[in-house]
Amino acid sequence: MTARPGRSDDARARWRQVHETGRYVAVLSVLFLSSCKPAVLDPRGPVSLANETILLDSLVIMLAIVVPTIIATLGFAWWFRASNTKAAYWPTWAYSGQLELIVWSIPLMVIILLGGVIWIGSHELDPATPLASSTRPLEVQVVSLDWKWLFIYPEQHIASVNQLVVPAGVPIHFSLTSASVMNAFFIPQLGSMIYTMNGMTTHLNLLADAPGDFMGLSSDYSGDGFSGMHFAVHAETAEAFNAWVKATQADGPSLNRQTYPDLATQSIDTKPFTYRSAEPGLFRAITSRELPPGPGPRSGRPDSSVSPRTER
Amino acid sequence: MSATHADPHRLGHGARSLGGGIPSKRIVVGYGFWIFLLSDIIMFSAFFASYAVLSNATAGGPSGKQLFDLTNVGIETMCLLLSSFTCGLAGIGARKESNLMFQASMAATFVLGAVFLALEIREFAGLVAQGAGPARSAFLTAFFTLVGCHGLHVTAGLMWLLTMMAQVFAKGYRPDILRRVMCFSLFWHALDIIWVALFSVVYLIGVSQ
Amino acid sequence: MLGKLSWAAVPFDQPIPMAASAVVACVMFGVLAWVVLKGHLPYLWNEWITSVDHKRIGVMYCLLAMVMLLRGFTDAIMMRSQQALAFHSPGYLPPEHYDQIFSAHGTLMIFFVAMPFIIGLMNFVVPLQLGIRDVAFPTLNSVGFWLTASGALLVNISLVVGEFSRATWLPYPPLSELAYSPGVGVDYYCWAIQISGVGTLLSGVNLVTTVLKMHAPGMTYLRMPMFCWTTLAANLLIVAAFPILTATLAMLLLDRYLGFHFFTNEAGGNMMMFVNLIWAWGHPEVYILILPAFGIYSEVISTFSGKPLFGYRSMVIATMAICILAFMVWLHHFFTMGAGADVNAFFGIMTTIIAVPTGVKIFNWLFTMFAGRVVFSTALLWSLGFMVTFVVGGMTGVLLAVPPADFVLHNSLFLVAHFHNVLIGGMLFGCFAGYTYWFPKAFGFRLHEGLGKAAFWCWTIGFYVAFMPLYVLGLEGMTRRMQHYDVPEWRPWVLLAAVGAVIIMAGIILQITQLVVSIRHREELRDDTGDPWNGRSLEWATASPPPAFNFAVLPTISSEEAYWDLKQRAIQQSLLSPEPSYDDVEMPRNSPTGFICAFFATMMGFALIWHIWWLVGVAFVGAFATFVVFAWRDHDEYVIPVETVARIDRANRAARTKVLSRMRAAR
Amino acid sequence: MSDETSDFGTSDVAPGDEGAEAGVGTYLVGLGLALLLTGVSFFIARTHLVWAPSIPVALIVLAIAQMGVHLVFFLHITTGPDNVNNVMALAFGVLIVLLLLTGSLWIMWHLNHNMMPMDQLMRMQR
Ligand code: HEA
Ligand code: HEA
Ligand code: CUA
Ligand SMILES: [Cu+2]
Repeated sequence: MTARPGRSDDARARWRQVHETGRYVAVLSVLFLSSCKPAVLDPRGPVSLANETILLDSLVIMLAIVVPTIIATLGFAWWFRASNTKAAYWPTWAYSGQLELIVWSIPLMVIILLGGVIWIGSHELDPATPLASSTRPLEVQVVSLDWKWLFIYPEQHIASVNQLVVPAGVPIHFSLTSASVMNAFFIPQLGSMIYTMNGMTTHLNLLADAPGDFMGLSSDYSGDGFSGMHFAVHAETAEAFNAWVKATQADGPSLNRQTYPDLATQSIDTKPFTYRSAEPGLFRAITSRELPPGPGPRSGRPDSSVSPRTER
Repeated sequence: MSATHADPHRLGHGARSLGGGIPSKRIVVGYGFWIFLLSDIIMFSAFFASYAVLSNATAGGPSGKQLFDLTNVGIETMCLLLSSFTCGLAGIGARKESNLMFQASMAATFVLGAVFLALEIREFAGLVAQGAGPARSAFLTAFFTLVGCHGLHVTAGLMWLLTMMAQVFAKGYRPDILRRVMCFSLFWHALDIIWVALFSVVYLIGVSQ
Repeated sequence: MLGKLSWAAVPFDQPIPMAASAVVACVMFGVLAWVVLKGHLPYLWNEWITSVDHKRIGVMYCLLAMVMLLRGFTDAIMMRSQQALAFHSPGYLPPEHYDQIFSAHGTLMIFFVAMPFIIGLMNFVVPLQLGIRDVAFPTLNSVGFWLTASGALLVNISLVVGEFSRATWLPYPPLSELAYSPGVGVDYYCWAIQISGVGTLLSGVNLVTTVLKMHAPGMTYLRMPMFCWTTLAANLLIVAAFPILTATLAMLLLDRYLGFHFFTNEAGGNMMMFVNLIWAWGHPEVYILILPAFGIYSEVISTFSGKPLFGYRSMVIATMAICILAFMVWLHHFFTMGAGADVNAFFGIMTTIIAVPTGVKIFNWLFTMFAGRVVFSTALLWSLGFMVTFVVGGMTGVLLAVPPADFVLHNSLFLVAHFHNVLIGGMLFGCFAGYTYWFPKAFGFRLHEGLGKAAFWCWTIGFYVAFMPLYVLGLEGMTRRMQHYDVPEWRPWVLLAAVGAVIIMAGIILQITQLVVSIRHREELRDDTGDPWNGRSLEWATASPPPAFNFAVLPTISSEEAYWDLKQRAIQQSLLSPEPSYDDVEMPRNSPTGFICAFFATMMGFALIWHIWWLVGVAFVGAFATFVVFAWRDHDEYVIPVETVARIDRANRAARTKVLSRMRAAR
Repeated sequence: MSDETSDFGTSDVAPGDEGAEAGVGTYLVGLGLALLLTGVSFFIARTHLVWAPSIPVALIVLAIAQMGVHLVFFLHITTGPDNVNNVMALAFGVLIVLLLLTGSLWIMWHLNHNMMPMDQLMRMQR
């Protein structure tokens, strides 16, 4: 069976098959739409927790100086209003060495502090740095397509579209690329995003602390289908994950060099589905451009060179 | 023409200089053009940066080492260097209001510039004929754009040069025309400076790698 | 014959753009008919279109900005309403339309609202503040303006003929490459920006030269008003940054037109280079926008506090520091591309360093108000609104400069909130402050204060209601440029933001009312003193509106606050300085060069967009011919006879004597 | 920059204005130096006498030297007091060019390095 993601009936049919074979998956996938809680301030993994902590710390450091500045602005303006005869008036006062010194050094101090946070934070949280863990990371290869996400599990030889299932507590190493235009891979509750680009591989390491459902999305605008480029993330217990792998391997279409071009054509709001098998080396063939980049807008519509409006 | 033309606003130059105030129009125009040239050089630096980044992206196509002919580049360089010299002479001629010196030096500058351009066009045509045109690889794209942009500047310079010869011929050494001659020679020398960077970074480093 | 152009290019099937453009066309036609029928055409042509007077050009820049603001706002309100509707629903704007709208909104707001507004104010004010008669290159100035207008025209033509870019206000490849954007939208974008970019560069060269080389006698660098310094810094940035934009877009155009491979997916192209180069322009660009606004606040706060600017030298140093630092931070726009920890950390730290000179400025404004007599005029209200709002926007900017935080906030609505926070609460408020502050100088009467204050409150409250929710949405993980969404938690905030946009609209309506009311009541609001605010710098020394030559005799400056000083001396001696000996004044003659150049530039741009090659040739030859004709002109000055000069200046002196006696009486 | 003396004005020269003494001689000296430096550059690029990895560095140094020669002898940009404004503008331009070039190359080098497809990366690490 060829994957034709553009036709959501097909996809939905396949999806139903998966549904029947994997109980865990089914339960969770029902939550797909309703359980999107992508909040950055609701971290569910070490990376997002660190992101959030740094974010809030920096915010507090800066608020300590910004809030007094705002109060002073309003206070000075009010107290020294022209009608207030009690206020002092020094019509030529325009310089004070001590004040100048303070004025330069206060922000400087804040910035030195923040600079330290930035230096350490950038190094600790570089997306390409593996997470410290005794567990061997799970490899996932991510391909952004027009306009959907493909996840290849090279060790499990399976793949899924717009749906990412991972074991909780296990570090995940993502290698990411794009089959056409730039996108960004982002799961707000798990942390750091990273760009995906054709012909290049970026790396990202994430971990989900506990089982749960998250929303993933593209956060770099990529064209007309961009708003539909979100995916469900399911973090499972190890057993549930293995069960899902088994179930997936049992059924569904297979992804290989023949079926891939079909997947790479443009489609909007693609429903999630899985591939029973994924040809080894496919990811490398995409990054090395051995498989040509996605074709972009289909031609052949009336005068598409003039104004390629999407058909409704 | 009288001094009023050198100082049309009559803003403090010469007799009414009030210590500071507004410099002569010659200085203002020269400075403005100088700023423009700096911006032009910054534009070139963006093309240089792209070239440097893409110089290895030959996409399986030919590299600079295989394509560049240093003899040709050497002759081109000679042309431009000499034309900078003759352009300087033209400036001196204009200052001396010597028609012979000005027009002859300008003509020489034109010929040298035209030879440079012809050589460059020949080189480009040869590359395209070899199948090494700008659409072949990102490296060639960047190469053609960088060198071609300089070539376009030379072309514009030659057109300007002819206009200046005609203006001096028709109107003589009026202050406003002398200002334009000055700007032209700044432009021409700047092109030479860019060419120095070009032959060093593109051709010489390209061949020696 | 017509390249890609055909009837299919006109979106008859799309009611919204058709209706919008029909309205615009009717308005334009109506105005044109009115002008011609009433016989105003010669006046317009002689006094405005061909004018090379920096004051006229400045006013036209501001006018262009305000008209484009209305267009940009229409886009904004459409986006806000679309997002308000598009929960679990496609809303009323299909993606390909929505995508054009936010691309057009960003493009218009930055290039055709913000840039012309600040360039217009700089053009109008700087020669007056420096005590000179015009900018260094008056004709070039006119060319610069008309090229900007040409770019704006092209963007608006795209509404009716063809389509606009759907690749955002900074068209990242490969999305903007031919393979993924085969239509003419990206071409419209590129040529509009290329043409207006040349105009901007010309005015940058012009103003740098003016500030560095042309001053009234005695006006040394360290006696220049703050606004001149920020103008210098902003224009240095223009001169240094815009060539990068030109080069980058040229590369994209070569990819699109000639099959080059700078940024394509094929043949070794590298799209990261585009991102790198465009931000090497893009970051300096935001300081081009904010620095002149900083200058305006400096003037306004000092005038309405009745005190000199506090820490003038510190302010100069801070301005120039920002000017240099602006070129050392651009990577903060793509921390998430994966350049690695060292690069990210370096650029993150460089970015935060900019908070130091900016903070110094804020604190110095604070101390300018300290022990002053603060008059709450509309212009000062805008400045106060700025100080409060901008520190919030600046703070969130610094937060985005912390890479680990940016990893979760990049491209989110938090970012959108940040930049509207600094653009509206910084740049736009500054422009409005400058508009109210210098309006009487330009037209001889003040703007209505009550309506101005009402507009200020609507804008400020509307701003907070419209954009604070976006910070929350960003923290809830909502990304920018979403045509629809289905996360229920986002909904309330999105609705609130729409309400905010409506409040802002009330502010805009009040501003338009203010303008109309002020014009109708101009006699009551008339300022015949030339110095309505008790100003401190030289622009207030001349009449309002200033005569074509600005100053009958160039003033001689001997202190930091040129006009204040003159005024104090005059009050002490209770008389003006003796009448100077007048002389003929030579001024540059009007020239249609700018208008004609822009005409051909628009033609060339349009022909290039639609691949009408013969027309490209025609337009090119036309433009070249214009230049040669201009170069062949023999007389580009005219003389204002000494009698006229003397008459005008005596009137001004009479007005000033009146003020003087009024001030002495008040003491 | 001081308040007392005017730091601009009629004492300036326009960029490209030669000093009083400049004439054909200056241009000849400039031409000679430029030819010499060009010759050395072309020689180095083709010879095997120089340690190969240092060739690009040498070429860049020579190019910078030659640009300096052009600036001084052809464009008459000197450090004289009347040239301050011209030199300042030049310095600003050069600073921006350097920032743009080094910044872009540094960034792009890291990006390219981090983003090489897996197999290339593996090859590099071996
Ligand atoms: C006028 C425009 C303007 C201005 C002035 C600024 C000012 C700043 N900006 Fe902003 N910015 C934009 C317009 C502007 N920005 C735009 C348009 C974008 C997005 C483009 C796009 O993607 O489409 C953007 C995006 C943007 C990003 C990219 C985020 C991303 O894409 O993920 C970053 C990250 O570092 C950033 C940072 C800053 C900083 C640190 C400042 C600083 O200059 C702010 C300094 C000011 C203060 C800090 C406040 C006052 C200071 C004090 C009271 C002193 C004490 C305070 C401290 C010590 C903290 N900006
Ligand atoms: C100067 C810049 C500027 C300004 C002023 C604004 C103003 C506004 N913007 Fe803008 N915006 C951008 C620059 C700006 N924007 C940019 C660069 C983008 C990114 C584009 C992209 O994604 O590629 C963007 C994107 C953007 C988005 C897209 C967010 C997304 O990606 O999902 C939205 C959504 O609502 C939005 C809303 C608004 C609103 C409601 C206003 C309101 O504040 C509207 C304000 C109204 C006016 C400014 C009107 C005018 C005033 C007058 C007409 C007065 C005239 C008369 C007299 C004075 C007499 N903006
Ligand atoms: Cu969910 Cu579209
Ligand atoms: Cu920035």
